[in-house]
Amino acid sequence: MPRNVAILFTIISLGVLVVLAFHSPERWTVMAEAESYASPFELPPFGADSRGRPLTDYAMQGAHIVALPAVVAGLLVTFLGIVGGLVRCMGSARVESIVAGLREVVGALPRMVVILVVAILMPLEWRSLMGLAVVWALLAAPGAMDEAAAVAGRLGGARFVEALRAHGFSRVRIYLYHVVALNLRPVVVRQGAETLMQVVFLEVALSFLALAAGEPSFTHNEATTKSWADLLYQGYQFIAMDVPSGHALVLGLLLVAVTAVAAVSISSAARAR
Amino acid sequence: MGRSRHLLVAAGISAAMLSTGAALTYYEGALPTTLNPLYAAKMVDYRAQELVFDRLWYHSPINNELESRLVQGWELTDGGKGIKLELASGIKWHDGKPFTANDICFTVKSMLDTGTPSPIAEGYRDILAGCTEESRSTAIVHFTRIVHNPRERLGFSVLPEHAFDGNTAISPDLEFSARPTGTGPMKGSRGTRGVTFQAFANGHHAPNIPQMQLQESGDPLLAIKALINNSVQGIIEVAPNFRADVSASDELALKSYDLRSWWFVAINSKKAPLDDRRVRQALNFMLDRTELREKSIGVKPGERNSPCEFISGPFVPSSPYYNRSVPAVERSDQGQAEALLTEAGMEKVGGRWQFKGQPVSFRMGMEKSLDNEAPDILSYISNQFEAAGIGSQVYKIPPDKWTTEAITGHLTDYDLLVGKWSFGQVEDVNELFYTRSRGKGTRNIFNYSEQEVDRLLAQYDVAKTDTAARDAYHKLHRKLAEDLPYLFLWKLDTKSAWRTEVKSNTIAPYYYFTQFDSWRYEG
Amino acid sequence: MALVLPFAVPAIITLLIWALPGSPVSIICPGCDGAEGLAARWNLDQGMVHFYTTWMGGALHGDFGNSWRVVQGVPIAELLGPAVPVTVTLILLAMVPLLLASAVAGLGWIPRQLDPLFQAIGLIPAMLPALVVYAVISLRFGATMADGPESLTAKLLWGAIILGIADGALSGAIVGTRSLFDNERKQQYVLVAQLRGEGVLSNTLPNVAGALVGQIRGRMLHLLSGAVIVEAVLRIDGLGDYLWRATLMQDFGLVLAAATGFALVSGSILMLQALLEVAVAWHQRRSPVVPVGGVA
Amino acid sequence: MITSNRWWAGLFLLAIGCSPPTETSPAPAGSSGDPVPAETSTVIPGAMVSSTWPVLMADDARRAPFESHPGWAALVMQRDYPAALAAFGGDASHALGQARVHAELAAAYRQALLVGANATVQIYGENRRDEDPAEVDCLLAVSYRMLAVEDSNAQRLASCQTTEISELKAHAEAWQAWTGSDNWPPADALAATPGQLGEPTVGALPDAGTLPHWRTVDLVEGLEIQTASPAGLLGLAMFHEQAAIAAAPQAEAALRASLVPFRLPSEPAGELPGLLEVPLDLLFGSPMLVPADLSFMADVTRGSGATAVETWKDRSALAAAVAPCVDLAAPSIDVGCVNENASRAFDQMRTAMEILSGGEQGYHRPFAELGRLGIVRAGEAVAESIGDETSMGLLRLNALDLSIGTSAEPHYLLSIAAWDAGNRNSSRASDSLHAQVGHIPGVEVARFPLEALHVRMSRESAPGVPMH
Repeated sequence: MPRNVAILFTIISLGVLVVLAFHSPERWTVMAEAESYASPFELPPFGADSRGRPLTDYAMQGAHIVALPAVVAGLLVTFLGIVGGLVRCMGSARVESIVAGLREVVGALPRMVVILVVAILMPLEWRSLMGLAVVWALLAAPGAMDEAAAVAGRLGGARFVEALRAHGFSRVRIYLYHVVALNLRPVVVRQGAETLMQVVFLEVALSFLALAAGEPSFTHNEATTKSWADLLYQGYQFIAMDVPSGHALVLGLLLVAVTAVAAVSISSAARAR
Repeated sequence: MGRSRHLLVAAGISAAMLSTGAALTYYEGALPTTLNPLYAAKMVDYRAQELVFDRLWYHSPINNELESRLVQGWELTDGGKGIKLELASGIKWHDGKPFTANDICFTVKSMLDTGTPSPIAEGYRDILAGCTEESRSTAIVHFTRIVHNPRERLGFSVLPEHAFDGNTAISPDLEFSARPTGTGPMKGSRGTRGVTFQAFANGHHAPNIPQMQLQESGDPLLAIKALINNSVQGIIEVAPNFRADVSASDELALKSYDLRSWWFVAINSKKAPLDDRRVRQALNFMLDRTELREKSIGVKPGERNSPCEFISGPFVPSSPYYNRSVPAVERSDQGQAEALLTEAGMEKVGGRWQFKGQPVSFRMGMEKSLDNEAPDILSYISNQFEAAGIGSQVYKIPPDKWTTEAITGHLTDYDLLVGKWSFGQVEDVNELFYTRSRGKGTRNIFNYSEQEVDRLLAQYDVAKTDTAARDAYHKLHRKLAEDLPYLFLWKLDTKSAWRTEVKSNTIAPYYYFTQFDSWRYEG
Repeated sequence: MALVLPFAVPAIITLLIWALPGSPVSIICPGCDGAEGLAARWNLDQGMVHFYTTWMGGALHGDFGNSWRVVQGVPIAELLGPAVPVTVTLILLAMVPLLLASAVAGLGWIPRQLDPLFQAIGLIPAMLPALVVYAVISLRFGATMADGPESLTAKLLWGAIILGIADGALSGAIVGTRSLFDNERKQQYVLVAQLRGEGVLSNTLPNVAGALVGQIRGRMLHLLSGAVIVEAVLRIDGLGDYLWRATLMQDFGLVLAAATGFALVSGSILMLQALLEVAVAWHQRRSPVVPVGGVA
Repeated sequence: MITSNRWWAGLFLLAIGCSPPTETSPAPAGSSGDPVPAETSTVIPGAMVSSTWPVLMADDARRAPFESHPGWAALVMQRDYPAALAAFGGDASHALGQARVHAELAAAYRQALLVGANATVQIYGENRRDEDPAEVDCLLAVSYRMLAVEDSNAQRLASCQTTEISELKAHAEAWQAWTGSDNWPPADALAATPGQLGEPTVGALPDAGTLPHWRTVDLVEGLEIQTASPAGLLGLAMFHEQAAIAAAPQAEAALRASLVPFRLPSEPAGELPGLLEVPLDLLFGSPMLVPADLSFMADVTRGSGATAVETWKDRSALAAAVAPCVDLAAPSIDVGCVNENASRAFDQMRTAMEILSGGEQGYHRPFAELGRLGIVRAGEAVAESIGDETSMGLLRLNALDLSIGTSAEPHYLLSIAAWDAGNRNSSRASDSLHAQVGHIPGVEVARFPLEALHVRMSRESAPGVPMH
C-alpha cells in the first residue's frame, strides 16, 4: 500500500481504537429488557445484547482493556529491537552471544505455554493484561533484536558507524538518525506493530476461553467490564444456537479487523522510502 | 450468513435428534467437586453421589416413608443405645465385591476418625459411638446416647472398606473422589468435562437408563436452547426468567424440586469500615431488594405465588425457625442509610461516601453459578451501591474456588460475598455463624465472631426440648438481623426442566435421584 | 538444549515459586486448608531443591501426582498420557499444509502477487476460525458428542487446518522459504552451476537445507504455541487444553506436568532439527557432485 | 378481539411465569409452525371435547363476560380469593362467581384442618415426648375425631380437662359432649371454639380469631408452647359452605358436589349427587371439564373407585380419559397411561380451541392445562379409592408439578399439604401452607402443630450441613 495511504489508515484505525478506549464507561449501561437483541437499526450504532445493553459499551470497554498494554508491549519490543540493532553496530561479540543464547532459550518454548505458566504463578492481585503483555513482549523481543541485528549487520555493523564517524557525524546522530531512524525503523516498527496486534488477539483469546469455560478472565474483571471476546462469544451463540446476536459477531470481527489494519498500516507507513 | 446459519441450526437440530439415542444428558450449574460423600460441599455433589451410593436409610420421595435398600431387618439393642442391622443379601459393590457388615462399620469408623477432615462426618460424631460386626451380614451401630427414631439418624452413604484398604482416615484428594465404588444404581466416573454414569444392575437396584451424563451448563440461555433442541434432556436448576419458556413448550416439563435455599450477601465484619455495625445496617437499607428481584429474577411487583420471597434472617419464611416478628427490608431507605453512615463517622463528598478521608469502595464477589439463577445480580447490587455513593469492584468466583476458599473463610480480601445456602429437613445454621474453632463454624465465610450469637447457637445445640431449640433460633434470627454478618436477601424456589421423553422421573426432595430406578428415557 | 529443556522448565518454575512473594503452598493452592499437611504432601516443606528432586524423581518414573482441581484425585499421568499423542498428531497434521506450501514456494511456483493475500489470511487469529468450527461441530454432533471421542477426528483435522493457515503460519512458510531460496539463487556458484547446465534445486537445496530445517523447527514451535488456543477452543483433550484448564482452575500439579510435557515435545523438535542438520552436513561433505562429462 | 385476547393471554402468562404477553406460544422445535397442530389421537370422544368448558370458552362471545370481570380474573388467573370476593361483591350478575369463591374457601379450610389434624396426630400421637403438656390431649382428641379415628378420644378429652386454661377446658367439655354423637356439624363444640364467626354472610371473609388460641408450657423447661384449635377451621369451612349456598341457592347441589372430594373423613357421606345441571360459572377455570365430572369425582371419592369410572366414562370427560388406564380386575391403575392420556386430551382440547379461534391464542394453553391437571387428579382419586397407594402418590406428585400458575388451586394444594403432613413430610407441607397464609385468613391455625412437627422431625433427623 502507498505510504501516504498507509499513514491515513494508521491515523484512522488507531484513532478509532483510542477514541473507543478513552470514552469507555466505567460500568455498562443499565439493562433495558425491551431492547433485548436490538439490531443496529433499532439501537444505533451497534445494537444491543440479550439484556438490552448497547454493544457500544462492549466495543469501548474492550478497547479500554487492550489499549495501554498493547501499546506498552509494542513499544517495549520496538525499544528492544533497537537495542539489538545498536548492539550489532557496537560490535560487542559477548553481548551478541548473550542475546543469541537468550533467543535460543526463549525460542525453545511455545509462547502461550509460558504465558499460562506465568498467569498461574502470578499472585491474584498482580493478574492483569499488562503483566501478560509485558511477558509476551519479552518473549517476542529476542526475535525482533535478532532481525534488527541482521539489518544492522547488512549495513556493515561497526564498520558502518566508523565510516560515518569519518564523515564527522557525532555518535549520537549516527546511532539515533542514521542507524535507528533511517535503517532500523521499518523492522522495529513492524515488530512493535505486530506485537501490539498479538497482545490484542491474546486478550481476546484468553477472555473468550475463560468465558466459554465459565471462569473469570485473567485480563479484566468480567463482572463489570466486557471484552471484545464477549462480542465474539455472542457471535458463537448466533452461529451455534440461533441466538439473534449476529450483529455482535459482525462488530467483534470489525474490531479485530481494525486492529489488524492498524498493525499492517503502521508497518507500511514506517517502511523505508 | 443468515441462510447458512439456518442450515447449520437445522443440521444441528437433526443431528441432536439423532444423538439422543445415545445417553441421557443433563445440565448442572457446575461440575461436582467430589463424588466422595464425606466431602460433599455443593448440592451438585450430593445429587451426583445419590446415583452412586446408597444411604443406609432414606425417605421415600412418594410417601416419605423411611426405607432402606441395604438393611432388611433391624432391632434396638443396648437399651436403645444401639441398633442391630440385618443386611439385605445379594448386594455387590460396583467392582463386584460383596457388600458386608464390615463396610457399614468401616463407614462409621471413618466418620469417627478425626483424621477424616469432613464436616459431614463431624456432624455424626455427636451421635455415633462406634460399630461392631457380628457377622458378614450383621452389624451393630452404637450411639452416644439413647435416641428417638434411631433409623432417622442413619442417613449416611455407605463406603467400601476395600477401596481404602481399611484405612479409616479418608483424605479428599484420593482417586476415590473421582472414580468411586458404590452400591447405588449407577457407577459414576468424573471426567474432565463431566461425569459419566453407567447403570449397574444389583440385587437392590434395576435402573432402566443404561447411561447418563452430567455436564456443566454455562450460559442459561444456551442451556434452555440445548434442552429445546434435545441436545440435552434435563436441567436441574432453571432460572425463574426461563420457566415461562419451559412451560410454553410441549416437549418440556417443569418439575418441582424441594430444596430450602436462601440467598445472602456476607459482610466481612473484620474489615473497617464494615466492622461497624451501623455501616452494615446502612448497607442493608441501601439495597432495594424489590428492584433487585424484579430485574434479576423477573418477579413482577405484587405477583401471587412468587418463587422468590424476602427474608430477614437465616431461614426460609415457611420454616418454624424463621422469626416472623422480624420484618424484611423490601425497599431501600436512603435516609436511614445516610443517617447511620454519618453516625458511623463517614461523610459524603461529591455524592461519594468517604471514611477517614478515603472514598469507600468494596470488593464484592459472587459464586459464578448463581448468575444462572439470577442473571446479572452482582451488577445490579453494585449499581445500587454506586447510586447510593459507595464504590465497588465486583468479581465472579468459580464454584470450586468458592468451595475451597470462600466457605473455608479464606477470601478475607473481599468485603462482600453474594452466595446461597441450601438445606433439607435439617436447617442447622450453626456452622455458618459459630466462631471458628475446633470443628465449629466450618462454613463461617468471613470468620464472623460474636459472643451473644455463639451463646444462642450453643443454646440450640444443647436444647433439651423442641421449644427451647426453636426459641434459640428465633432469638438468633433477631440478633443476626440486627448485627448483620449477612444481608439476608430472599429464598428462591428451585425448579428442574426435563424433556417429556424422560418418564417416571420422580424427584426426591434435596437428594434428587433417590428414586432413579423408576426413571425411563424413551428418546 | 533438547535434553536440558524438560529438566530446565520445571526447574525454572520451581525457582519462580520460591522467588514470588508468599509461601509456596499459598502460590500452588491459594486458600487451601491445612497448609502444613498440603506442604508435606507436595514436598514443599523442605526447600526448593527437595521439591524439585522429588518431583523430577517421580516424573522420571511417570508419577506426576494427582490432579488437585481439574479432576480431583485422578493421577496426572493418566490425564496427560493420552494427551501427548493427541497434541503431536495435531502438530504433525498442521505441518502438512505448511510443508507443501514451503515446497511449492521453494520451487517458485507461487506468484509473488499472491503474497498480500496470504499475508491477509495470516492476520486472522487462530481463535476466530476455531470458534466458528467449534460452533459447527457442536451443531453437527450435538452438545453431548461435541466433546466426546466421536468428534475427535473432525476436530483434529479442522484444528490442523486452522493452525496451518491462521496466525501467519502459511504466509510465513511461503515468504520465508521463498526468500531463502531467492537469496541462495543469487549466489555466484548457482549461476556457475546453471552455466554448467546443472539443476538449480540440486545446488541450492543442500546449502539452504540447514536454514530450512531451522525454519521448520520455528514453525513447529509456532504451531505448538497456537495449539494451546486451538485445543482449548475446540475442546481437544490435548496438552494445551489441559494446560489451559489447569491454569484456570489453579491446578498447579497439572500445569507443572503439562508445561514439562510441552518442553518434552519442544525438546524432541530440537532433537529432530539436530539430526536433520547432521544429515545435511553429511550430505554436503559428499558434494560437490562431479558434473556429467566433467573436466578430464 | 385481538386486543382482548392479548389482555387475556397477558394476564394468564403473567400468572404462569411473568413472560411478556404473546399472541401465540412458540411452536415446538422442528414443528412446521402450522398454527393448527396435526391430527391428535382421541382420548375424550369428539362430541364431549366440544362440550368441555375450555373449548366452549374459545367462543369469544361466551368468554367476553368472564374476561371483562375483575372477579373472574382474580379467581381464575390469580387464585386470589379475597380479591375475587371483593371484586364480585354486590354484583348479582356474578352471584355464581361469588358462590364459587365461597365453595373453594370451604374446601380450602377443610384441607387446612386436615393439615393441622394430621400434624397433631403425627407429633402428639405417634411421636409424643415427655416434654409435651397434657393440653395436647385435647388437640389430639379433636384431630382424631376430625379424621374419624375413634381412638380413646373420650379419655384424652377427659385428661385434657385437667388443664388450668379455662377456655381450653370449656372447649374440651364441648367436644366431650359431642363425642359419640352423629350430629353434624358439631354446633355447640364450634360455638365453644375461639373466634366469633357470626352468621354466614355472602362476601364476608372472617378469620380464626386471635392466634394463638392458647398458650401452655412444656413439662421439661417450662417454656411457652403456642397452640390453636383445628376446630376453628371447621367453623370457617362451614361458614363458607353456607355462604356459597346463600349466594347461589339454585346451584346448591352442584356446589355441594364440588365439595365432596374435599370433605373431612368425619363428615356424613350424604346422598350421591347423580347427574347434575352445572352452570358454566362453576366449571370455568377449574379442572372439571364437563358437568358430569363433578358427579364422577364425587362418586370416586365416596370409594366406588373403578366402578365409578365404568359408570361415568360415557358422560364424564375425566372418567373417559382415565378409563383406559384402569384394570378393573386387579383393580389397579397405570400411572404412565394416565399421564399420557392427560397429554393427549390436552392436545385434543388445544386443537379444538385453535379451530374455533382460527389459530392459537395465548389463553388456549392455560385453559387446556387445567384439563390435563383434572385428568391426572381424577387418576389420583381413582388410585386412592382402589387402594393403590404408590400410583396415588405418583399421580399426586405429577398433579403437584402441574399445579403452577393459573392451575395452582389453593384448596387442592392444601389437600396435598394435608397428605404430606400425614406422611410427616413437614417441609413440603409447611411450604404449601405458607403459600396460602395471607391469602386465606385463618389458615395459620394449621401452622401450630405443623411447625411443632417440623421441629421435632428435623431435630431427630440425620445431621445435615448447609450446602451451596
